[in-house]
Amino acid sequence: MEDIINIARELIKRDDIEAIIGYEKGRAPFQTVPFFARTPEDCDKLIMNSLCVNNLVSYINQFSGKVAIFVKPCDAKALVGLLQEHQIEREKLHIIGINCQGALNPKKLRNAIKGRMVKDWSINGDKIKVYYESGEEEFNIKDFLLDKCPACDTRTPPIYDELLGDEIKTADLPELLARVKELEKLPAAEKQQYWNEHFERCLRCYACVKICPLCYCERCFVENASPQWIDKSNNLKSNKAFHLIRAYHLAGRCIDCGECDRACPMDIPLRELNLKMRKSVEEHFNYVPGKDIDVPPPLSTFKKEDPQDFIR
Amino acid sequence: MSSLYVPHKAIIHQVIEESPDTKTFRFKLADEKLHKEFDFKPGQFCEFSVFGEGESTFCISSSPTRKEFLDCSVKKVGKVTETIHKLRKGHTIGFRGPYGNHFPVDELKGKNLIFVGGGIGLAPLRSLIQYVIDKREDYGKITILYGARSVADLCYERDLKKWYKAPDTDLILTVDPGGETPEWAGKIGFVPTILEEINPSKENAKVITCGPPIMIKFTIQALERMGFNPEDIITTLEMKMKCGIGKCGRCNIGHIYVCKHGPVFTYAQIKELPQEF
Amino acid sequence: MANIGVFVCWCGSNIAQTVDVVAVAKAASEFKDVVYSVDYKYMCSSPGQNMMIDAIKQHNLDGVVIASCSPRMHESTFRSAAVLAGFNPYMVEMANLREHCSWVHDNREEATKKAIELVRMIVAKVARNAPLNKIYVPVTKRALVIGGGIAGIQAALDIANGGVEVIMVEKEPSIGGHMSQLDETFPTLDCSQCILTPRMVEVATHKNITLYAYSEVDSVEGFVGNFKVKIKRKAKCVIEELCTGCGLCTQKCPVGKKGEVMNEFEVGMAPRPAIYIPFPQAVPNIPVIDRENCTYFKTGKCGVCAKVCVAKAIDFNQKDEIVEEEVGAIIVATGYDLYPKDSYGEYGYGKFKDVISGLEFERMVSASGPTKGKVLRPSNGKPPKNVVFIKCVGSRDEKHGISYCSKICCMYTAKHAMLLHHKCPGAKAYIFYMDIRATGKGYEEFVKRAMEEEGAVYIRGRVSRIYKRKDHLVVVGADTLTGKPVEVEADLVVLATAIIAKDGADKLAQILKISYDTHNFYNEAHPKLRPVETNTAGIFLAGCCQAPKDIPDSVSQGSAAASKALALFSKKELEREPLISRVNEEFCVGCLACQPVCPYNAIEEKEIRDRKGNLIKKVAHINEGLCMGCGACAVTCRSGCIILEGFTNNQIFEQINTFENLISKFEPTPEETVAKK
Amino acid sequence: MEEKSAKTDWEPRIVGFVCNWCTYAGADLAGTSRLKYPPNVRLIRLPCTGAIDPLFIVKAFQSGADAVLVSGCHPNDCHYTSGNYHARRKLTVFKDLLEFTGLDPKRFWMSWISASEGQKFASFMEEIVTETKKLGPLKGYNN
Amino acid sequence: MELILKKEKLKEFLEQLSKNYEIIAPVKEGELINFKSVKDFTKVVMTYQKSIKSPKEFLFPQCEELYKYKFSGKDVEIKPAEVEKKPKAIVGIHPCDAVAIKILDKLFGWDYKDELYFERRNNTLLISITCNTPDWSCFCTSVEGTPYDADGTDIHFTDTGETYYIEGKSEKGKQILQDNNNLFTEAKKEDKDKVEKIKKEIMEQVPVKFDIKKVTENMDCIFDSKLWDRISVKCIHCGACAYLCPTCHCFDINDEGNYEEGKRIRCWDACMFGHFTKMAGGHNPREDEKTRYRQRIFHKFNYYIKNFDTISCVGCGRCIAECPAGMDLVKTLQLIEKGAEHE
Ligand SMILES: Cc1cc2nc3c(=O)[nH]c(=O)nc-3n(C[C@H](O)[C@H](O)[C@H](O)COP(=O)(O)OP(=O)(O)OC[C@H]3O[C@@H](n4cnc5c(N)ncnc54)[C@H](O)[C@@H]3O)c2cc1C
Ligand SMILES: Cc1cc2nc3c(=O)[nH]c(=O)nc-3n(C[C@H](O)[C@H](O)[C@H](O)COP(=O)(O)OP(=O)(O)OC[C@H]3O[C@@H](n4cnc5c(N)ncnc54)[C@H](O)[C@@H]3O)c2cc1C
Ligand code: SF4
Ligand code: SF4
Ligand code: SF4
Ligand code: SF4
Ligand code: SF4
Ligand code: SF4
Repeated sequence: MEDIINIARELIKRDDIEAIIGYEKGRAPFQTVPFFARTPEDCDKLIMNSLCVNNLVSYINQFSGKVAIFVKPCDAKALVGLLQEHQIEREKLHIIGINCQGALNPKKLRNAIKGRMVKDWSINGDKIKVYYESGEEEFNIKDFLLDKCPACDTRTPPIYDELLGDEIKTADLPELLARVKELEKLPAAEKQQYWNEHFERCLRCYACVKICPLCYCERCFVENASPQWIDKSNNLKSNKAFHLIRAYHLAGRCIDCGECDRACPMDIPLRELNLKMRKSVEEHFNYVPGKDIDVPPPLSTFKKEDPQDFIR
Repeated sequence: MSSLYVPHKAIIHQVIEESPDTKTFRFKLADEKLHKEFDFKPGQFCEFSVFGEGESTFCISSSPTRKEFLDCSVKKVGKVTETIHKLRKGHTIGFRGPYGNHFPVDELKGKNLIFVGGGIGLAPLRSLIQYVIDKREDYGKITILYGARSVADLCYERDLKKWYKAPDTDLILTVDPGGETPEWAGKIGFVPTILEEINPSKENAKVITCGPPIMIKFTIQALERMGFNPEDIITTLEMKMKCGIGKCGRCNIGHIYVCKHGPVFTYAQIKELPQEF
Repeated sequence: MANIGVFVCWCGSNIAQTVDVVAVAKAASEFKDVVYSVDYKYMCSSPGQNMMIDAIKQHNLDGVVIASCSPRMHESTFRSAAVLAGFNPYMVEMANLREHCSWVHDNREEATKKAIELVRMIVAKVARNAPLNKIYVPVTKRALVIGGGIAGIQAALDIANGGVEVIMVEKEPSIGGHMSQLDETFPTLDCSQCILTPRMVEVATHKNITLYAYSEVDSVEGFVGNFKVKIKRKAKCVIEELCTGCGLCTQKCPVGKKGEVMNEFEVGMAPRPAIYIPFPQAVPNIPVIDRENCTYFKTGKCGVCAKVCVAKAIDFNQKDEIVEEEVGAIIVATGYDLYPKDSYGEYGYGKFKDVISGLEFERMVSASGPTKGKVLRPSNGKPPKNVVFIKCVGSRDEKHGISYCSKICCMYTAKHAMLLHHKCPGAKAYIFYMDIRATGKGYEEFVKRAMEEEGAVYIRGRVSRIYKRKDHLVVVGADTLTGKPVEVEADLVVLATAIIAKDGADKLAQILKISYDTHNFYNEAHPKLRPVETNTAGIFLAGCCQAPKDIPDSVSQGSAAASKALALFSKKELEREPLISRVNEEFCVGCLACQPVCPYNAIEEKEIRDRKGNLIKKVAHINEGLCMGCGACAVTCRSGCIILEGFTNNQIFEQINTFENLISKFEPTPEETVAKK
Repeated sequence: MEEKSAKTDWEPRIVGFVCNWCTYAGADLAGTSRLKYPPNVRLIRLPCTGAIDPLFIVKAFQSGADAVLVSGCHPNDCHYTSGNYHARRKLTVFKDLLEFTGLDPKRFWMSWISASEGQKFASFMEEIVTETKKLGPLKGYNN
Repeated sequence: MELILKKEKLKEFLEQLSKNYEIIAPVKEGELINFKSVKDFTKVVMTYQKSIKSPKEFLFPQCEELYKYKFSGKDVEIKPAEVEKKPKAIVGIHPCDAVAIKILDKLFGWDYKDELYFERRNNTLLISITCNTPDWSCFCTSVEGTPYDADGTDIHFTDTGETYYIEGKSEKGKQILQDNNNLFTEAKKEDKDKVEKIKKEIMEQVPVKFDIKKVTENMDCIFDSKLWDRISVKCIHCGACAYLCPTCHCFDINDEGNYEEGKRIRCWDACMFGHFTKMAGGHNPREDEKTRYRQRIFHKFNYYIKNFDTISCVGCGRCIAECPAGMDLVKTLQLIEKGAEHE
């Protein structure tokens, strides 16, 4: 903690750095929120821990000057994507990479404490300790990890200027695509029902789109009004069209930061769609997003020998 | 049921090409009785629908004193207006209104009126000018200053000719520098400049101005320099609108809803508003 | 909201027989926006066309649907007719009632129903059409020809004779290319130099041709009709205007006498000085100083040439120079290279002096060549008795060489066998071959002659090894016809090495932004229909840079490319269909996802700046001159910032949506059907 | 019994997005060759398969298509050299997504049909219609 | 009129009610609590923390048809939409959400009476319940509300453990209780005391976070404060806050359909979306997150007061709990409370 504050304080003193994008403590128990430090005093508020969930990358272009940014591996993968797609300039970034052992789901934690008033909490190894007004309780971090974390194979950011935290060793990762494979096995009708139920619930609030670091379009296709690409009506028909195209637009680009999933107030399992797209792109074109800045995204290129088994 | 939002059918009677991007649509409510009963005041607006495409807001540019038809002048700028421009005689449209406040026609009685219009901004003024000319004895001297980017962009040619001949009425036309043709006999220069040039008297006068935001801005500055009171400067405001009846929540400037409290405001009122329009 | 006219064609009985055209016209009259609907026997006939024209005027139409045959058949007919009527041709669309309906269905009721739907979908599309105007791109009437081999020469002369200025850029000190190295040519055995030299001279003297020899293309910008080319003129150190071409300097130059510098033209079989003219008939006939080998440049001392030159044409201080030219079309004719010497270890090429390449053999038999036309063994300068020719060296050999066939080796090997027979009477030619591919006019006969009249021995089989036995080379192979191993004791072995792409072909392609295949040969736009065009509009191909070929093919391609260029120049402005893509710059985020999908490199990055010149953002920009309207970019742009004119989403969505309507209109939904029962 | 008669009454609706140069021309050839196929298909002509947006496919299903076909030039034969390769990539992924969300794979077809393959076009239409009939009307897309 | 209903009798009560009403009640969907039209009353969850959406959508649906149109030639046929006729009973609504409906009434009744809304409104019975599980984001007490005072509802429940303590509020509500009096027992003094105690306890769980008077006073001079720049940066301008908010009411009107027929619909819109106020030609008076966030706050805590004499926030905390960017309305209001100078 001291570390990051010191680093930040040093950085902000530099003339060329306009702000430092990081996290501060939120009002709710276990809540951290994005924070933009612009003065040395601001820096004291900065925190960095396993409850820092937001992907901060989307905020970079809010600033005209150079910014320093704390990035977990997820965020860094998003950076790779954005650099690949010409959305940010590398020179305008100072990247402080953070080795990550998995982030925690604040909502799950909040549910676990059943409304008790939390005074403070601390993380020690694989345990999180919560101090109540009276008494304390310990939880296993493992039980509160965000869905994306257990199977994550990138524990060090693929891109950074300086790196913080100990190297993290991971072994025996559970399979990332297990859930996708499970869903794939369902009969078509059940798949349809599963998704229709979810799609029907969608509010079309676009929190999923707006939070996604790779959904940077100035005008999302859903906002395309002449002609209207997707009806504004919130019904299964247009919600489904929205979800199919959203997922497709992220095929080969979604870096599985899970932000859409987290942002969705209606608990729609967007990540399952994204992972299906990831699987598809990897299987067919042997491409995994968020790794290489210099290759074009897979749906902007082709190989003559691409598979075409289903084509007649 | 949902009569608030359900438009009346109206039939296009005539389409007049005013300028390369503006057309006036002359229409009549399909229901004769309704059309006869229909009443409005200069400055009020309506919601004009093309079914399948949507609704758009336009002021009624004809005067309530001439009831046979209603006019809306439409500039082609976006989705709905583009389709409106494809309409021909005989097409059916939807019409809701009238909405909003209006020019203070009673307050203006006995005053000298100075109209300053630019481009399509003459549309709302046209309603009032026609009204005032039709009730000529109620009002004082009329000065109309109208400008457009180029000669081709001047709207309402037929009206301009009539106003030119109207009693105790001055009509000054101007085009932006470079917009003139060899035959152009009017003035050349931006509206605010010409306004200062003709320097109308502020005695017992009210100015009613309407046009593109940038013109309004400089016109008002000019008027202030010329010593007009903010209360005596009347203009209209434009914000995006959907419902036209103060519900859909986008046309507010501060707590003022352009669709309900406006679109007509005095400069004095506008000065009180947050500068967010 | 439009006024649409629908014209239903009977096509004699072709449509009317299966489709109730009257019913179609009647149904169409009830569609939204349709103000006029009629059926007629032959819409494409001139009364039919006039009917359309009259209706356009009479009914004030702004959209026309011709429901007849395939648009691939008559779209242009009706669009041209519309133009005559002063009507925007892009407001005319066709519904295909013949090929896609009446001819493929039997049931009159069903076909009629389908026909009505087809018309309805097109009516909906037309309602969303927008009038479009042809795009005109100005054309600079000058051509650039890169490469002065026979293909380039042919193209340049054709264009120049067509009255258009040509800039020719040749990398070497002289034009002529490989053909100038050949002796006699198959299948007629006429002398290569004799037919080539006059053409070379013509290039040099043609008033419409500017020749930049010893030069290379440095950069190319712009697009069809409007290329800006930078050409690097390498310093010759000889002032062209002063040089008389006397050649004294080349004789006096002390370099090369000991064979330390070999003549490229002679394929390394003869030395050359540092100041040289590659061959006597060179065009331009002006020497160049090879600065790498010149003593003056190496040591700062010498300058013999300068001393002997009476014309005072030597200038050691000359610098490489960049000239800029504007051209409207570019013809690439950069030719080929041969498979490198050292690649065939087992044949001893480079190891045994008496193993030579076909091109070396050409030089040997050439009267002007290093041996003055005598076939001599390089090892001892004596005429050979047995000569083995090995074909497909490198070619058709995916393992060691290249997969393709070099196309000309069969022929020139046969030629070589004959030439050997002529020039070295008594010598015997053995030819190891895999197949004989002699597909040109008179080619088969030519090969036959080599076998039957000129005594060449053809052995079908691959050579596995060559080794030296005393003074001779032993060629070991297998005769695949007899299945027996063969051994030939040879005095000379000539390898028909594969033709490969010119060294640096890929770099040039990148400069030109044209595509090339895995072998670095340039890609034609269409393998059958557009063999001399590239995918980049205004850039054409000729000769071996596209694929191995012989002289007649190279020449015809040169002429073909010239005719393409001349066609381009035939109008003041290039007229292009407006059915191309446009970028909505307001919303483009400059992700450039669209850029790599464009097969024509039509998309570039554009900076948008405010009035003060500050960069606001970068967006994609589509070059009107290059876009062919394939629509790939439009689909790639996630935010829908690219609009493909003529096939806009607005139009396609409406076509699709109409489909929905059709269901409610013409057929109860499945549920309703069930409910009724 | 009821069910069955209802089903025979129902005719599948099929939308085909085809490129102008190959499949549209192939369909033309089927016509000029007077080959017969069921009348259930409506073709929408586009310049190239590369110009087919996945949203078209979704919209087609939502507008009541029971099956959708995308067809264009064979690999290497694209009029614009590479449109079909791009389409192949995009639609490979999109097809996976459609299936993942519960669309029967037999409702989305893609093929390469050249201008000379009138016969292939006709028999392919025949096949699609037969297969779609087996599946019955598409539900869950349209509401 | 105070009654007691045994919890196991709730189902019976709802069944009775469902004879005349469509029952809208909170049910569990995955992890979420959501108001749904229910037929299986065992699914109803009366005691819950916070429903993800407020039940406003049953009066003002997210998307509703205004009318249908159909072309024939140049003429159009218009068919105005009709509202479902069957009365609805919204059961288990928390007091904050109930108050929100009163707030919406004002807007929809402003000069032009929105028939679609009021048709439903007048046909809807509100049965509220004391919210006894407020969470960290709740702040109804700071905006003059309470977790138990359900002004404007017809019947009010309080969960006392084994039973519901029921108050008849409106005449309509009292009548319904009367009609079903076989299900209830009369509340006794100790029941009343127990309820009072519960209410007091809950009040303590929702401490007042700011002085709303001070906030609204300060609003008038804070419009141009730099504060907005600072706090709005985080906002990603999605529609989550507006769509979940029980008092947000902005909507969009659109035509949907195909070439020949279709319908005009209105559907929720959010002032946080960029295109909300973007005008033809590209001008947007509220083009960045700052102006849009400010609009949202001003609309609720200033403009609404000026037009309708009430703030339009009920402190339900949804916008805080669900904001993916961690925007915190309470923090914003606390800053405003401190005044502009504090920045
Ligand atoms: C009170 C008032 C009077 C007006 N009078 C006239 C007039 O007489 N003549 C004229 O040409 N224009 C007038 N306008 C502007 C006109 O409403 C817009 O140009 C028009 O709505 C743009 O519609 P669109 O669909 O073509 O644009 P799009 O950009 O496609 O907009 C889509 C929708 O957004 C809304 N919208 C967008 N811009 C505006 C805007 N500037 N004002 C209101 N709503 C908007 C409309 O509902 C419109 O249908 C007036 C605006 C107002 C507020
Ligand atoms: C041994 C042998 C014998 C042959 N015999 C016959 C025969 O008998 N009959 C027959 O029909 N064909 C014969 N051929 C084939 C013949 O050589 C070719 O068909 C012909 O030369 C092709 O001409 P071209 O203009 O395409 O290429 P080239 O002759 O290779 O000419 C290309 C020219 O472009 C120049 N160049 C290359 N790159 C650049 C650059 N970047 N910038 C500027 N200039 C550049 C080169 O210097 C050269 O001058 C024979 C080939 C070989 C190898
Ligand atoms: S965040 Fe959830 S509810 Fe909102 S639009 Fe996305 S999927 Fe729908
Ligand atoms: S789609 Fe979701 S998981 Fe993928 S990058 Fe966007 S926010 Fe992250
Ligand atoms: S339409 Fe095709 S050719 Fe034109 S810019 Fe787009 S991808 Fe290139
Ligand atoms: S894909 Fe679209 S947004 Fe991206 S650069 Fe191209 S046109 Fe612009
Ligand atoms: S405040 Fe939060 S929920 Fe509301 S728009 Fe901003 S990010 Fe979305
Ligand atoms: S503004 Fe937030 S706290 Fe207030 S009522 Fe709306 S959602 Fe609830």
